[in-house]
Amino acid sequence: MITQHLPALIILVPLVSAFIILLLGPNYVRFARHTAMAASVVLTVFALLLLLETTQDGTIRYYFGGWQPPWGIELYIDRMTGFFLAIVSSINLLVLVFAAGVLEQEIRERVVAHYYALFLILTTSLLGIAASNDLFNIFVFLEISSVSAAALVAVNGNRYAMEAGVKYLILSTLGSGSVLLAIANIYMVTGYLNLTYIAEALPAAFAQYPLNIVASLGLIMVGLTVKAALYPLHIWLPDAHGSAPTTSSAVLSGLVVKVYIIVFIKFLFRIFPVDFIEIFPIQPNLLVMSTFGILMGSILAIRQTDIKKMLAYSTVAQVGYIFLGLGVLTPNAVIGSMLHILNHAIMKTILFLSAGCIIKLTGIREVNRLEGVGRVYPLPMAAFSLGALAMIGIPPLNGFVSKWYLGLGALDADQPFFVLIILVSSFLNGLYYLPIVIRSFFGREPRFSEIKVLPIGARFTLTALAVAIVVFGLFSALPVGYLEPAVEQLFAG
Amino acid sequence: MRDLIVRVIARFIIPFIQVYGLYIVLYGHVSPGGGFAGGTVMASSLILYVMAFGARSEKRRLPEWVARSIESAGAVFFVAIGLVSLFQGTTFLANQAAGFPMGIPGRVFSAGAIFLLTFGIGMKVFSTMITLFTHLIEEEEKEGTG
Amino acid sequence: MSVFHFLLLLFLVVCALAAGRTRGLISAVIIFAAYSLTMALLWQQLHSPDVAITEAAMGAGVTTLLLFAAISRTGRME
Amino acid sequence: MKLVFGALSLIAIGILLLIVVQEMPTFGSPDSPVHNEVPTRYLEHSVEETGALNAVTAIITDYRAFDTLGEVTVLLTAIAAMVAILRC
Amino acid sequence: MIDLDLVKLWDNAFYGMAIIIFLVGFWIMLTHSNLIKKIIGMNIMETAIFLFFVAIGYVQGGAAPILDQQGVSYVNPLPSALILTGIVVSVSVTAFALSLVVKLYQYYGTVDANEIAYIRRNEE
Repeated sequence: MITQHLPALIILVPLVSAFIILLLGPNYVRFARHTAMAASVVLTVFALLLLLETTQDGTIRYYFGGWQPPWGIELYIDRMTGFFLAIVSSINLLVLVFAAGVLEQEIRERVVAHYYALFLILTTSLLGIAASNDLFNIFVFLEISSVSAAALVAVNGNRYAMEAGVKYLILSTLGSGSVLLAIANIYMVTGYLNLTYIAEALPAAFAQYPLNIVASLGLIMVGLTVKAALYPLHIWLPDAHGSAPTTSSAVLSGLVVKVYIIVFIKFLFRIFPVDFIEIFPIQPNLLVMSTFGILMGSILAIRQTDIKKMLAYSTVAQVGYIFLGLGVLTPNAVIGSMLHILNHAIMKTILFLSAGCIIKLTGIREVNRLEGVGRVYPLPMAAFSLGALAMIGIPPLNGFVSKWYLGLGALDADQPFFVLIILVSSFLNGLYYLPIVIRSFFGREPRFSEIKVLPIGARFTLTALAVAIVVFGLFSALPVGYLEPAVEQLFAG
Repeated sequence: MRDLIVRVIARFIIPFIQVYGLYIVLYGHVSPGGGFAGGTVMASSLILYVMAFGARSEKRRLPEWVARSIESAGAVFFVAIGLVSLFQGTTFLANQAAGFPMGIPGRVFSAGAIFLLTFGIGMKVFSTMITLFTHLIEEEEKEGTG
Repeated sequence: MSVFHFLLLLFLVVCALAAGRTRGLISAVIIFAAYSLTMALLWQQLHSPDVAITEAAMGAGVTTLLLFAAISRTGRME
Repeated sequence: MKLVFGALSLIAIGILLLIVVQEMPTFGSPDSPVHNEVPTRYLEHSVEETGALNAVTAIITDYRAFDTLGEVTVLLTAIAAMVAILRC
Repeated sequence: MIDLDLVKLWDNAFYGMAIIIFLVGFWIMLTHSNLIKKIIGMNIMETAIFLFFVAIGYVQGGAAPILDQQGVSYVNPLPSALILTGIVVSVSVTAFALSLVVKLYQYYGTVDANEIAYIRRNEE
C-alpha cells in the first residue's frame, strides 16, 4: 500500500506533522522537535524510495481522488522531479538535525514550536511545487512557500528581519500575481490546467492566439525570476537571506530559490517545446540576465563586510549559473544546471550553517575580523573553508563538476564566451572567499573569554555535508549518470 | 466603541448572523456558499462581538486554546477524511470511490465526504478568521512563556 | 457585454485609482471595501454566486476589518 | 519625473496588453477553448459522481480537493506565521 | 501599425478592464511607500486577476452552476472553484503582511518604507 501512495505520502507526512505540532501549541517544544525530526527521516526514506522507483519505471503519476488528469489533480514525478525531491528532503533532514541544539539560542523560546511547523510547511510546499502537474496547484503551493518563507525570515525577531520579511513577502506576492495572470492566460487559450494536456493543446492555440502565449511567457518569466532572484530582480534576497535565522538562511538559499527554477524548467520543457522556445527571445534574455547576475553578484559580494550578506550575494551569482545553463540549452548545460542545483544546495547549506556557528561561537559577523578563528574552532571553520573551496571550483570538490558541465554545454553551443564568464566568476569567488579562509587559519590567534562547544547535532550536520561535498566531487558519475536520462527525458518532451 | 446601542443591537443580531453562517456552511453543496464563505460569516458575528464588548470578553466565550485546537483539528480532520480512502484502496481524497454514503442529491445530509469536508472547513475558517482579527487588533499579550 | 457591466467595470477602475490617490488610509480602506463589494456584484452578474458570496464575506468583510485593525495600531495618515 | 516616467511606461504596457486583449477569445462565447470536455463532465456528471448539486462545491471538495487542502494549509500557515511574528 | 478592433474590444471589455485594474494595483504597489497602501494595492491586483479568471468562465446566457434544472446551459464552474481558493489565499497573505506591518510599526514608529530605509541608513 505504501509504495503505491508514495507520491501523496511524501507531501502528507510533513504536512500532517506540522498540523499536529500546531495542534498541541507552543508549549511542547521538545515534542515539536522530535516530531519534525521523525517526519523528516520518514520523508527522506520515502524520497529515496521514489528516486529508486524513477530509475526503474521512469515516470510516476498519482491521481488525487481517482480522477483522471484533465478533471482532477495529478502528481507527476519524472527523473528530474525525483532528483529534486531527494535533495529537498535530505537537506531538510540535515538542517533540522542541525537546528536541534542551536535554534533555541537564536529565536525566542515560545516561537520554536511554530518555527518547526512553518519549516515543515515550507518543505511541504517545495515538494508540492516540484511534484505537482497542475498549474493552479503549483500556484497554491507557491503562495504557501512565500508565506512560510517570509515567516521564517521574520521570525528572527529583530527589526532588520521584519523589514526583510515584509519586502520578501510583497515582492514574492508580486511574482505569484504575475504567475497567476499567466496561468489565467494559458488556461484561457488552451482550456486545461494540467501540464501534459496544455502541451498537447498548445500548438493549436498558438496558431490562433499567438500574442496571448507570448504575454503569458513574459509574465511567467518576470514572476519566476523575481521569486528566484535573477540579477536585476534580486533586491529582496540579500536582506532576507542575510537577516534570517541560520537554519532559515540555509534552507532559503539552498532550496527555496531553486524550486522556482524547477518550475521554470517545467514550463520550458513540459509546456513549451524546445523548438518553440527558439521563436521567442527568451534564450538571449536569460543569457544576458544570468551573465550580469554572475558578475554583479560576485562583485557585490566582494564589497560586503557582513559574512551572511556576502553569502547571500553569492547566492545571486549562483542562481545566475543555473539560469545560464538553461539559457544555453544544450543537454550538457542543462545537466550542469541540475548538478548545480544539487551542488549549490549542499555548498550553500554548509556555508550558511558554518557561518551561523561561527557567529554564534565568536559573536563576530564582520568578514575581516575573523582572524585566527579557525585555530580556536577548527570544525566550523574547516567546513566553511571546504564549502568556500567547492564554491570557487577547486577540482576534486563538487562545485567544479557542475561548472565543468556548464562549460561543456557552452562549448557545445559554440559560445566559448560563457566559459570565460565562468572562469572570471570563479576568480571573483576566490577573491572574496580565500581571504577569509587564509585569515582564519593563518592569522593571529584571538583570545576569547570562553570557548563554547557546538552541540552534537550541529557537528554531525557539518560533517555530513562536508562528506557530501567530497563524495559528489569524487564520484560525480553518480548524479551525472542519473541526470543524463533525466535530461534526455526533458528534451524528448 | 462601548456604546449601549451598539451592544444591544449586537446582542440581538449576532445569533442571526451565526445561524445564517451555519446555513451557508451546511447547504454549501446544495446552494451557493460553502465552508469558506460560511465560516467567514460566522466569524464576522464574533468580530462584531469583539467590537461591541471588547476582546477580553470574547476571549471568555472562545478561549485561545479552543480556537487554536479547532484550526489545527480542522486541517487534521481534512487529511483524515482523505486518508480514509487510502484504506479503501483508492487514492487520497476520494469520495464516492472510498465508499462514503452518497444520499439523495439535494438533501442536506448527502454527498458523503463533501458534506464532512465543508463542515470541517467551515469550522476551521471560522476560528481562523476570528483569531486573525483578535491577534491583529490586540496589544502585546502578556502571558509569560505560554 | 452590457452597458451596466461596463459602468460597473469603470467604477472599479475609478475606485482602484482613488484608493491609490487618497492621502488618508481610512478613506483608502473604505474605497477598497466599495471596490470589493462592486467586484462581488460583478461576479454575481457573471453567474458565479459562490465567488460573489466569498468575496463579499472575505474581501469586503474580513480584509477591510483586518486593514482597519492594522491602521488602528499604526498611523492613520500616509 | 519618476511618476511621469512610471505612468508613461504603464500606459505603454497597457496599450500592449490591449492589443493582446483584442486577440483573446470572445468574452462569453460558448466556442472559446475553455468550454471543452472538462467543464462538460463537471456539469453533466457531478451530481451522480459526487452527490452535490452545486458544481463549484463538487469541484473544490471532490474533483480538486487537493487544492483545497493547500488552501487550508495557507490559512494555517498564515495564522501560525502571524502568531509567531506577533510573539517575537 | 496598431489597429484596434473596437467591437472586439467592447466585447472583451471584462478582460481589458481586469488588466487595467491589475496595472493600477501594480502601480499602487510600486509607487507608494506606505506599506498599508502597498497591501491595498496588492489586494486590488489580485482581485483584478480573479475578475479576469471568472470572466473566462462566463457563457452568454448561462445559468449559475447549481445543477437542479434540466436542459439549461451553465457557466463554467472551474474558474469559480479556482478563484474561491485564490480569494482565501489572498486574505491569508494580507493578514500575515499586516501583522508584519504592525510589528514594524512597533520597531520603527512608522509604516513608510522610505522612512524605514532612512532610519536604517542613519543607524549604519
